[in-house]
Amino acid sequence: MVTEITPDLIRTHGLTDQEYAQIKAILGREPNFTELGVFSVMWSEHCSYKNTRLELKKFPISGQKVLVKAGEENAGVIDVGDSWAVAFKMESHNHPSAIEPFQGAATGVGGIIRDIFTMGARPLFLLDSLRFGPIQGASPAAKNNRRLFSEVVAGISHYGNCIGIPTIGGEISFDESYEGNPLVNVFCLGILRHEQIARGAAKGVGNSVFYVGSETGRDGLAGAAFASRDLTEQSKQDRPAVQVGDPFKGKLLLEACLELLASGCVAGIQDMGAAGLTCSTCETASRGGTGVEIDLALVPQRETGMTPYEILLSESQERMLIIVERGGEATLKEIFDKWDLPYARVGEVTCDGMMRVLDHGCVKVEIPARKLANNAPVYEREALADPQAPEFRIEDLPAADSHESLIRLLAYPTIASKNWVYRQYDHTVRAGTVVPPGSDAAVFYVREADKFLAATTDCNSLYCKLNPREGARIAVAEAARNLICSGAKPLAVTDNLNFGNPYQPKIFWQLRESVEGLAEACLRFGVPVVGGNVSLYNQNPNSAIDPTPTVGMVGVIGEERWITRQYFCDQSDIIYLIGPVGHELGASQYLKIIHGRKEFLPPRLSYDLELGVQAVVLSLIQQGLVKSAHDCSEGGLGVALAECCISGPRRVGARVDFGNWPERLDQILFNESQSRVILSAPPEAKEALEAVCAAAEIQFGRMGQVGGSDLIVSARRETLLWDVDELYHAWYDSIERVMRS
Amino acid sequence: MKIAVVQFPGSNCDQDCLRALTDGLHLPAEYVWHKQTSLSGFDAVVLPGGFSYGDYLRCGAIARFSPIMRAVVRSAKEGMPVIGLCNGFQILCEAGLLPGALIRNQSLRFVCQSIWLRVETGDTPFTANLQGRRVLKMPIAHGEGSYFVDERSLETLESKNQVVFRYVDETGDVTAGSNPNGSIHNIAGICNEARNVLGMMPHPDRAWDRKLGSEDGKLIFGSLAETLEPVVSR
Amino acid sequence: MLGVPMKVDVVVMPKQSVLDPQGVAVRNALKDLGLDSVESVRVGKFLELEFKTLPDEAKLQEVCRDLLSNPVIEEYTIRIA
Amino acid sequence: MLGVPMKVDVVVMPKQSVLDPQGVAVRNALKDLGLDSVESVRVGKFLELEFKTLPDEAKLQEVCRDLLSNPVIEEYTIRIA
Ligand SMILES: Nc1ncnc2c1ncn2[C@@H]1O[C@H](COP(=O)(O)OP(=O)(O)O)[C@@H](O)[C@H]1O
Ligand SMILES: [Mg+2]
Repeated sequence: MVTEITPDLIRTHGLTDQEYAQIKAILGREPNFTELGVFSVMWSEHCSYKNTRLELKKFPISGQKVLVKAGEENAGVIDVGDSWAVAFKMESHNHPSAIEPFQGAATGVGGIIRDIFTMGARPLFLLDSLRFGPIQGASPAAKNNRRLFSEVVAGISHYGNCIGIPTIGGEISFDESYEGNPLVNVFCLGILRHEQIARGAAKGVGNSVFYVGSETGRDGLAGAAFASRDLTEQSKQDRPAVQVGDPFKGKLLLEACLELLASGCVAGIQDMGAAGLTCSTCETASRGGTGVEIDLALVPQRETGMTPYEILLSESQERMLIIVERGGEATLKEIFDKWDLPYARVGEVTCDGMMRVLDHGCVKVEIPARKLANNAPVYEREALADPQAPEFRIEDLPAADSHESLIRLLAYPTIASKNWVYRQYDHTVRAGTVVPPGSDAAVFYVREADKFLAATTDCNSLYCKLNPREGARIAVAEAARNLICSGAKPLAVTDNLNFGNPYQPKIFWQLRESVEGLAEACLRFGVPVVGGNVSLYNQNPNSAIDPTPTVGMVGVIGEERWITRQYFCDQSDIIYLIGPVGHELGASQYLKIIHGRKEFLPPRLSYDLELGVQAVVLSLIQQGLVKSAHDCSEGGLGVALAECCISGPRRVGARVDFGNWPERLDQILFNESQSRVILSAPPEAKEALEAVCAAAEIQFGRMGQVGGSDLIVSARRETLLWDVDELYHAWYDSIERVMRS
Repeated sequence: MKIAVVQFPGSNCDQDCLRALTDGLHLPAEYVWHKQTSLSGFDAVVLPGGFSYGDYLRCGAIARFSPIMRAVVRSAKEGMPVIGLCNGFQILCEAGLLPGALIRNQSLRFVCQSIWLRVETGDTPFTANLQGRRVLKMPIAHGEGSYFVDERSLETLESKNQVVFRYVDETGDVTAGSNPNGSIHNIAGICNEARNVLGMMPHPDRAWDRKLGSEDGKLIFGSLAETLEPVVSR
Repeated sequence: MLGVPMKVDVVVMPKQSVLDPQGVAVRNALKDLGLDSVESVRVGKFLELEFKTLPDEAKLQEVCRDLLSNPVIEEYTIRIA
Repeated sequence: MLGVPMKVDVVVMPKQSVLDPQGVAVRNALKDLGLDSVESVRVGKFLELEFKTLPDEAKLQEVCRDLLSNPVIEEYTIRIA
């Protein structure tokens, strides 16, 4: 049966007339139905970045330590010294998680792990950056948000725990804009030696092409195209069969692939992620400058009666495409037999540059691979700037009870302890987690390389909503600050650009501003972007999500004794503030949560100040003058101080005095000005520490002392006192309480 | 002396166990693949944690039929020390080498955290160095770690001193709050009547390096090593 | 009938088109145990509900759809004993 | 009957004496949804096996006892369709 290509069919494949004309020009003829499907997924936003490619070019991607650049392969690779390297990347699974949160999140984890071991790296740890609608209250929306939240966490825990890769950090926040469109971004990092870098290229004409891993079914049919559209009620109806993750198979596949890579017979390897077999065949051929010919009849199949279209576009999980050097076939068979995994030789590398797909010997698809993979149309969308948010004025803000405000802020799920989440993640498997979730950055000891790595993900989307450029800059600064506070020197960045529909000029403007902000900040902080992901069309029926350009950053801690945690340790230690007391309340959590106002300009970042503060903090840590370091972010100094008292293994009080500082107390406590770090230091380090700060000409102040069982803050005539246990329970059990309701 | 670390498909603490033994305690240890049928040349066996066979059906239910398990059962009956950690404990119960079963945590959620553990008996090869109700610190990480056994067997376990570890608070007291999963009598680990087979949910394989926050796991592997090869002069 | 609890059984199975990795693992294990003739296994849930008085059919359907099963990947059947 | 797959259903339920926290959670959720008359819920497994040819009864019992259920905590019933 031949399906006629009608304008309607072209449109349902998400292709424009112009794009269709381009397809005809590439082929020199009309495509058939299967070819139309192939073009449709490869030229979808998800695979081709057609609306963002020009923007992504703005990122600084090179650096002395960059071994594989962003865009070259599945993930970037960066040198960490002594011939060791790390591969890391972040990827989103937002749309699948909106439809089926458990499996959507689980398969998101599986996908990013495959991206990392495809590079020849052994995956070491995961981070997850999540966004949901508000979870408090009895409304149906809140109930649904709780369900999405709890299922997403369960899905990540299911896959990550089972495959045995610890989830050691991440971030979560809650805001109305994510209602119905949660964000699930997962980061994975792996370790490898320089000579182990594997390539996703089909090298060597005549080499065998193997399909390995789970059998193909009709799962997630054309999920890439699906992720490139707005979410509507209709999505739930026309949803293709949901992909189900099998972490057990994922684990076997991981071990088998690493074993095969170690044998030295792999010429090229590529995971089958979005657009499955289609994407992996044409991309490997394109990268190798070769062609690939496969026969679908040879593909292991789970269901009967699948058409070539279905097999090519299926997004069944836990599958890889592997090209082996001649003579390596036996090794592959031996290893995959050992691991009881399906495999099949499905074709070979050719010299004609074509992606040729046969079905029982009959040609079904014949497309120039490079053109399919690289010549997708590139668009520059229209951008329309939002009017600038107004400046915040403290005079217009009625005073609120600061004592109660701090408790409410600490209990608000965005700020509250995330132990309800990370206790569900195995964060100690692989016996390398030195600083577990709960501090500014997670620290992992890479035993094979004898290296300490720190990693974090960050993005304040409220800032990005009110000023995307500034928000993006701050995301980079905050990530770097988190690493510095743990004792690490920032190394490189991966990002995940989560936005609404780019055809809306205001959204495209948000995206462009964010990219430029990220790019500029990465340049200033000296951290190249080694990879990332774009997720667009994050819309619910009402509106788009707040712009969320998530930053994942990795750093190296040179010596074990530099590892630093965020909480106060001992009575009588001196508390310092490095950086300004600050005053900027615009876009703060205080305004949002306590005053219900999601508005005004966010804080501004000064690179000079930020870099100065970070340099001093790192230097103080390295000189052994510091017992704890915590950066101020959401909730300002008040929340940060409280966290210093309550987030450690032993709660401890503190007495802090702002003297005659002129601002209102709520402004002192809850402003979110940037470039601030709270340190604690032993009394005997006082002189040395202050000398270092003075020499660096950096703003700093002695705020008070650790001790007692209360947090006491005074400024001018006012004094506030909180029982540390009360703060602790407000903060530690909050999410558990909300989820039980 | 040589210790076997069995690798089942889906084991994910096999590498941690091997490292704990070799890097942490400098003991000779090797992997044994689940399709192997013999343990000859080995003096003790570790069944590591993880999700053998994806933990599908029930934890340990499928792994228990792996070819190597016949050798494990045989060796255990002959008196070889066998220790099952986390998933390994579940496999030992499924295989009938230990009484009882591990069911879903009472919270219905996976739980990963650091816990305190009291050593209830020094009379096993794994706790010989741990006399006097020592309190140890170690991580747990499991979704199905709630130990269950019927009333009669429980009485036997207690009266024959087969409860080896209990969840306690930091001061060593058995409390409801220190029970992370709903285990009956706060049981965290048990041994068989012959005392050579031990199963425990906590992870000594993740507590053998100061960097990881605890080295207490070494005490267990260390006891085993000294039982196998008594240190004469010290 | 008063005082006798009413039983309702609900069977929740993964949809045919959806991958059931657990079923595959069990099938392989059965084959290894010598049951060569096993073709396929699917694993679902069996819920035994006991009521004082039987709820009405519509309500029962509603909770099966909204709570006891996940209609995206599962289907359910109700059996009133 | 050749060619038609033979179906066997196995229901595996937690024993009455074993705590079933999942059952309790489901019962509470049902009550929250307004099904006040629910007394108790137990959650078990439903396994749908398909065979080319039916294995003999003894073998079937054996795998149910040894693999598909754990007699310490569960009991099973076999239903041949
Ligand atoms: N936001 C981004 N920033 C930098 N690089 C990006 C970004 N998004 C995508 N890339 C790069 O583009 C390449 C293709 O990405 P992607 O299609 O997500 O890979 P995959 O095929 O594994 O899904 C990758 O190398 C990725 O790192
Ligand atoms: Mg990829």
